Amino acid sequence: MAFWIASSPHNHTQNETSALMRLVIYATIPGIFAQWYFFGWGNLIHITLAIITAIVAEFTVLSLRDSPSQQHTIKKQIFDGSAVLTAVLIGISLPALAPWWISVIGAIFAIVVVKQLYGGLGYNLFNPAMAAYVMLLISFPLEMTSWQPPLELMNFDLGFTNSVYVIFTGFTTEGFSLEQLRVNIDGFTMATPLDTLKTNLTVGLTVGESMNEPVIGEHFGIGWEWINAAFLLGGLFLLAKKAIHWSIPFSFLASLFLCSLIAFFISPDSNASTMFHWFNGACMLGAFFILTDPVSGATSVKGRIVFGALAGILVFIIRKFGGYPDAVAFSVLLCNMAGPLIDQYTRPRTYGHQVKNKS
Amino acid sequence: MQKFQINKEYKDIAWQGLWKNNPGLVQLLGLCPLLAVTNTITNALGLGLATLLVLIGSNITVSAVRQWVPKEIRIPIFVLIIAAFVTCVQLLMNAFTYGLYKSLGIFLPLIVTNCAIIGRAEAYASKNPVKQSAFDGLMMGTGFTLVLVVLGSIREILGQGTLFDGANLLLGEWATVLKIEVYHLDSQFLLAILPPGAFIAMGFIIALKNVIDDKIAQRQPKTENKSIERVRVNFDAQ
Amino acid sequence: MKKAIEKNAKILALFAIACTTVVSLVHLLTKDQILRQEQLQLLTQLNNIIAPERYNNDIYQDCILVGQYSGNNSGNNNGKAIDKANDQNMDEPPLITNPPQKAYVARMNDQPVAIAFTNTAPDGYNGKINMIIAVNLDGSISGVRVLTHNETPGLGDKIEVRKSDWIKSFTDKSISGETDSRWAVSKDGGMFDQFTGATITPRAVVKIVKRTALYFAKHQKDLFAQTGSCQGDS
Amino acid sequence: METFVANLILAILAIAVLGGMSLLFGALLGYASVKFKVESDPLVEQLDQLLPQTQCGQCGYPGCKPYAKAVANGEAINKCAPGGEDTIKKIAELMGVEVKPLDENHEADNSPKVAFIIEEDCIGCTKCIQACPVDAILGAAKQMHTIIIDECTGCDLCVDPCPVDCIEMIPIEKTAQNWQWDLHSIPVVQVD
Amino acid sequence: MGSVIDRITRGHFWHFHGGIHPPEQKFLTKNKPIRNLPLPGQLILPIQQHIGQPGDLLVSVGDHVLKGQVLTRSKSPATHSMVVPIHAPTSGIITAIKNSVIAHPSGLTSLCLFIEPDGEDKWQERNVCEHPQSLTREQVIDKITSAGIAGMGGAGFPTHIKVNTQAQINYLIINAAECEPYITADDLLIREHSATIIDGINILERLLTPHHILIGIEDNKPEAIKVLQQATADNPKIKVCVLPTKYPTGGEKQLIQILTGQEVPSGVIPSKLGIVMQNIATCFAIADAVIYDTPLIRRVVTVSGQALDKPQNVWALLGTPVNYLLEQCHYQNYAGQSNVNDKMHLIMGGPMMGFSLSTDQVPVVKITNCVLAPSKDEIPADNKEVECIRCGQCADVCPAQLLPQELQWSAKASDHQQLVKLNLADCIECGACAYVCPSQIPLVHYYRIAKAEIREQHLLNLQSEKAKTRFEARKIRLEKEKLARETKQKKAAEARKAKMAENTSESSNAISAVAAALARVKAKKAKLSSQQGEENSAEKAIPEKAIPEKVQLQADKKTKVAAAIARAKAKKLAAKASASQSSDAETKIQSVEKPTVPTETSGAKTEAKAEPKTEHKTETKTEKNKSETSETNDSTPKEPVHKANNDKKLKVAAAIAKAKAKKAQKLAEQNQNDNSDELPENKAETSLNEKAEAAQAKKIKDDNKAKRIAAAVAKAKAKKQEQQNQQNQQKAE
Repeated sequence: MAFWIASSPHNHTQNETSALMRLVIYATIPGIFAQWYFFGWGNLIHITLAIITAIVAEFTVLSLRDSPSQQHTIKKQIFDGSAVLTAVLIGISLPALAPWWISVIGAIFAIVVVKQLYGGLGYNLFNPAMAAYVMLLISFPLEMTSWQPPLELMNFDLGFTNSVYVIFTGFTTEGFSLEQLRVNIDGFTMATPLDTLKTNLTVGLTVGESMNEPVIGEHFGIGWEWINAAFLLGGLFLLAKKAIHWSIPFSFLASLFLCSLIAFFISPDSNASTMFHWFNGACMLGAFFILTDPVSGATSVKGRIVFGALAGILVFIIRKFGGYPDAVAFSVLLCNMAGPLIDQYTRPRTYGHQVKNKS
Repeated sequence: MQKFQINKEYKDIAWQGLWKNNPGLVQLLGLCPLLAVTNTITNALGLGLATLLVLIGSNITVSAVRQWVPKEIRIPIFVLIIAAFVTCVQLLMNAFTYGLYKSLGIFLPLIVTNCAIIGRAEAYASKNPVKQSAFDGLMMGTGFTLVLVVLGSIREILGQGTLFDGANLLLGEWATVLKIEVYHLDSQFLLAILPPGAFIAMGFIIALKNVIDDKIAQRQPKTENKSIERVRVNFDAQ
Repeated sequence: MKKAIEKNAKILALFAIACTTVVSLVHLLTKDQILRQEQLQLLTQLNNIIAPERYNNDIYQDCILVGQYSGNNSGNNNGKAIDKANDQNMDEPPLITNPPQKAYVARMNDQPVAIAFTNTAPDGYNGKINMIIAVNLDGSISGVRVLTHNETPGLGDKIEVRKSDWIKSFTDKSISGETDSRWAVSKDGGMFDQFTGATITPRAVVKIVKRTALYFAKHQKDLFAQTGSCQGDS
Repeated sequence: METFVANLILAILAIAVLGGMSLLFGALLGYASVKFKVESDPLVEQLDQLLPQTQCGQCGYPGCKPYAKAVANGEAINKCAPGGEDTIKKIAELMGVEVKPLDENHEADNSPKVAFIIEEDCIGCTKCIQACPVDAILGAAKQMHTIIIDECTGCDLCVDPCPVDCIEMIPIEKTAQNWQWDLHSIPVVQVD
Repeated sequence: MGSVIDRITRGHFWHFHGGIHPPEQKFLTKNKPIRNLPLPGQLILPIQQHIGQPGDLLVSVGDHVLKGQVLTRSKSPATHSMVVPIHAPTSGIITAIKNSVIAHPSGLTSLCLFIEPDGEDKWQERNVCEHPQSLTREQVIDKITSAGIAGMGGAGFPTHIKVNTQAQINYLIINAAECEPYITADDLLIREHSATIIDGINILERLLTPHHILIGIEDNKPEAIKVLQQATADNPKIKVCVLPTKYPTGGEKQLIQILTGQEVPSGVIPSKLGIVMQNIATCFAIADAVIYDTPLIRRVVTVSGQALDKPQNVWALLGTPVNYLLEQCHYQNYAGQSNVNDKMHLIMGGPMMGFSLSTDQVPVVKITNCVLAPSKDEIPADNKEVECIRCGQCADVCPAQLLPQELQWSAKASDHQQLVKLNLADCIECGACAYVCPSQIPLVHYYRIAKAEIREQHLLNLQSEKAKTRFEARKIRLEKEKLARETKQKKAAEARKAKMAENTSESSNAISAVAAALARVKAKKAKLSSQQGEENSAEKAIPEKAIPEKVQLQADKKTKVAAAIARAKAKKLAAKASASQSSDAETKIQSVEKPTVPTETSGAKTEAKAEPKTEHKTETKTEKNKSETSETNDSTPKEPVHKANNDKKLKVAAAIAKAKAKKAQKLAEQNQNDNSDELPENKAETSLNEKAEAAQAKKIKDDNKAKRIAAAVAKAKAKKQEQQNQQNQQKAE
């Protein structure tokens, strides 16, 4: 009889990385549902596309990297959920009716360049989904800013078939282009609430006036507020499951809140309210699903608080002064870069070092 | 025999400059202009030629004056020489290829700080005779230009779907006919045109070079083992 | 030590002098050519917006500074003029933005035909947009070109003639007055299409072209009366 | 003409200014070069520190220090067999060059060894004593020699000179104290 | 200080960072009494079971020993303090003293005593001491020392050193936390033997005179707490501190922090802070030793795990093989129903810090508190390591507040500098990080490897430093000698010159004779070189070039063997002479050749012959030898090895013959390709004969040899031991 030789500890919690990833994917479901409810099938189609592309891309790269004898590890790596999660996040963050190749290019870029070229899971410096999003945004600004208005503001009935048609051909079955779809009843092209606000501010309108825009709706943006609320719900679920640490979402939301509050007090006419910031754009998605990506974030609790706070400040600054209306992706990437530095300066004091002992 | 030797030496210089020790791909010198201005072939070629000119000029001059340059002040002198050449090239380009001069912008004067040039001055020209130095400058400059052009063409095709767009700026009006539209893009692939795209493309080119080098190394037969001569450490050695 | 200092100083100085001499020589040699090139460049640009057969003067030399008007008494005039036209808006900025802009006058046999203003739109999506705007004697637009800008590539940069013909849509349009509602992007009910994906950039461009045209309408006489060169401070 | 003269004056002015400045800076550099002259080459010392000091000569140099000197002057960094990959890595780091695999011509086996004298064969010729670079062999003429295990660097320089081949290099035994936690090397005992 | 006690009495404790809550498994063994086992068939006693030095054996194979009889003891006073003796756990016969697998993660072997119990379990004479108070401090410590007590919590540090501290002790902390899941040995010991434990604590109190005695115990042992509280009710100094259950509360540093709020600074021993910690089982052993004069020969071992039908705590004699324990607790796999492919997983110690065994023959030792035989589902043993995703959970649970994931990267990259910077040395290897890791990375294993590497590197550095100084010293010495030699030579030369002036003809004769001798030697060498061809080392190459080819042709083949022996001597001479070689000498070679060619002479003869011939030139050489050897003798006096002349000659002959044989063989191999026919057959024959002779000579080994080696190395060893002692002492403390 042979003996099994292993190193201690011999027992182990049964958490696994893949289980963690799955949990995060499940937690996005309420948000995706809300997106579907307010914006139609577009994002779901993109998520599917991105998942397929990501898995194919992951498989290809892993096959190139590893010898065939490691087939089972490849399989394990493909289904560890990280690629799927990345794809889901890309799908969520795209404009619903963007052309199909946007999500394909995005997923390939995220998996091949951002993740695998850096060494695969655990070695990527940047959050793959957000890096891909930024790449898409600067490469295809037109497609990436063609946000579709919420269903209730649209003149058209955008069913599943029509969504598929628009994504793959650019036109609905009746032959309306995306551009036409985006045009509102009164002939105005729709934009996201953040974009609307930013445009209006440049034109010289006050925030108060902008709040009357149809896209804003009753609170902070038709659909957007509920999508964010749904992601918040998913995030709270993750917190409850201890899949993510409270520090990053907390410090991120707090610092965004604080920044916008201060700005709001200084000049309420040119600054949106705190809740407008919280419930618009990718705020909640970023707070609970993207910034909390452990691979590209800071590790210690202290570091994570700094990390989240930095992200919050950056989101506010970019939203307020930057060129693009939403800022989560950019600030995530900037914070990713700062991650190692933050880690360096927030190393905990090791037990027994620099002890001040009371004699 | 002598001639053969010299030939071999020049061959080696050429090989070093164009491939083995390519300033762009291997030494990674002058990355700033390399990445910033290679959005079209024209720009790439323009900057490449400017660099080439400066490199040859500075190499010749540095090599010619190398006996009179004391070690301590060699760097300022090299920089002076390079700066003079760059300024001259800049003035000449300003005078004769105005459009290109405009589109290269700040990167033309920045050639002064291109490490490829001062690097060659320091590493090669200051130690070798004029002829070889001139040839080294030519080869290094050509190597650098080639990398620029390759990068430029990749980025131009990916970004705009064209080749030789704006060649007239460099070569005169007749060159507008050179413009090739490879395919038509509704919307440009901006990443390729922007500096991040340059970084990524550069990475792929370097990777490609490494792959080729590996292939070459694999094909070459293993050198037979030389026996190691062990040296006895002390006893009568003193 | 003294010897080393002396030697190094001498050699370095020698090299510096030699290098500077070379550069000076080249500078002296290329100076005129560069000047010619610059003029040529501007001329090409001007010819794009004012057909070269329409004038026969040395347009490059026929340059005036118009900023002075807006800065001093003319500025006040402007203000008043605007007041009359548009009473409710007191803060309307001067038609020609500071700092003083150049204007090139095209004349056919000493009779003014058109005038080309350089002007800056301060409120592009990403900062200033420098343009050159040519206005015919009758107040219609002869042509518009963007000189420099920082608009988002792929979105706002369609104001460049290389990327899109949009900028040519100004040609031959004329303005009836301050309240001419046609002078706006189509989103705001005007006659100029905004291009896909961007509203702010075309808005800014349209606005500044409109202002320039209005300025020309107001100061037409003063402008052509003025002569002189503005090359001094180029 | 007037402008030409003006330009000329400008040019001369530029030349004068630059000339003066370089005169100044040249003097400064000359001063600095004398004042801050670095005397020795500390690189050799640092390299010597990294080498295992077996003084075995396998690198082709008589001792570790000479090899350190050679490396500082551009000799290949991958010639130290007793140091192995680790030493090469450290030297590469210090020299700022790429890590190379150990010179192919060296034996791959660089596991730590000590010399051992088979005592009944020893004829007391003292040849090994002369060969030992670190005086790790005890003994007198015509009397049996012994190796001080703690002092032995395992260079095997004593093996060749021995006329009766009584010196063997034996690998240092693994004990529970110096075990390196290599779980795979544990013999798996079969019980029926 | 008062506040510390206040807090404790109020039941408020400090916290340490991190920690985990692995699922409790104590229920398996918790409610069963400690069982006494029948005597096993064989006991295996490793002679070292603690940190420090093994003692020297007092018994030999075949001896009959009584229960409790001491088996090892330190014989040299230098190592005395670090030696912990071992005792016979029962009466019986020592059947073997040999290497056997010891209780160590490496699965390496070490010297062990094998005892076959005679079944009588007969004690040696014991003196029960009713009143330990009457003993002096020294007597108590002596008793502890001779009872062979080493820390029984897992570290195995000699207890007599720990209790013999001179420092002022504020707190004596008794560690009864027992935080590993599964283990209940201390729990049961407290419940069944609280009185003895309290006796032990009282003895410790006398030795250390602490201000307070704190017993740290986790709240998952309510019965033991109750028993302890009752037993200590009458001693106000003793506080039973009930701590929340959390792993690793039982770690020394962690327990100190929980109880006193103090952090033990890195690299400082707790007694510097006025704190001494003892395991509860050690207290029991101390009482046993001091009062009942019972050395440490048995201990409570938790035998647990779901692969056992009857997991239970047992009193196991030290040396009991694990398989016996498993049998007694009904290990399922022994019943034969197990799959052959199944690997058996046995763990000595708890699941968190224990190590897996490579065989079930491993004996129970002083530090063994648990033997774990988990079922396959209980502790799945396959390694599912995936990449680190930097989730940071490891850093959250690390009780030392290290950054396990960063350590892991540096460890994988062998970046020792960074590891030191990240305080790898402060890792207590508790395994909490690896326990929580979602990527299932065996973090602790990486740290252990890295630690071992760092230690090794440190030793290597020390060694290389030493080697360097010795090398430098040697160089300087040789330099001096050379100088001295030169001056001497100069004098000699002058003297000769003066002589020459006196008698020219005589001296010229002498010179020519010397030259002739030189040439002769050379000729031999030349032949040799022609044979050996490629084998020649660079060293030889230089002088050989100077030799004319003629000589080679004329060379007699039979001289080759003799030449091989003389070669070594000739080498140096030739090197010196080659430069000044005269043509005159060359011509003489042929004439001188013949007499010097003994075909079958023994090595001894050749040597004897060679020496007078080369006397003039070898003068300097032998001188050098002499001076060198004398110096080595001076600096490191060695037991001189005297041999009878005959004996010596015989041996030398044998050795040379052997060498010859070897060389001949080598030659034969080499020359096979090119000039194999050149090699004479008779030579091969002789070499074979000689080989046989050599083999015989080798057989004449006697015990003398072993002793000689021992004597020669003794000093070095002693030195090493001393060093190690010091190191160990530092480390252990």
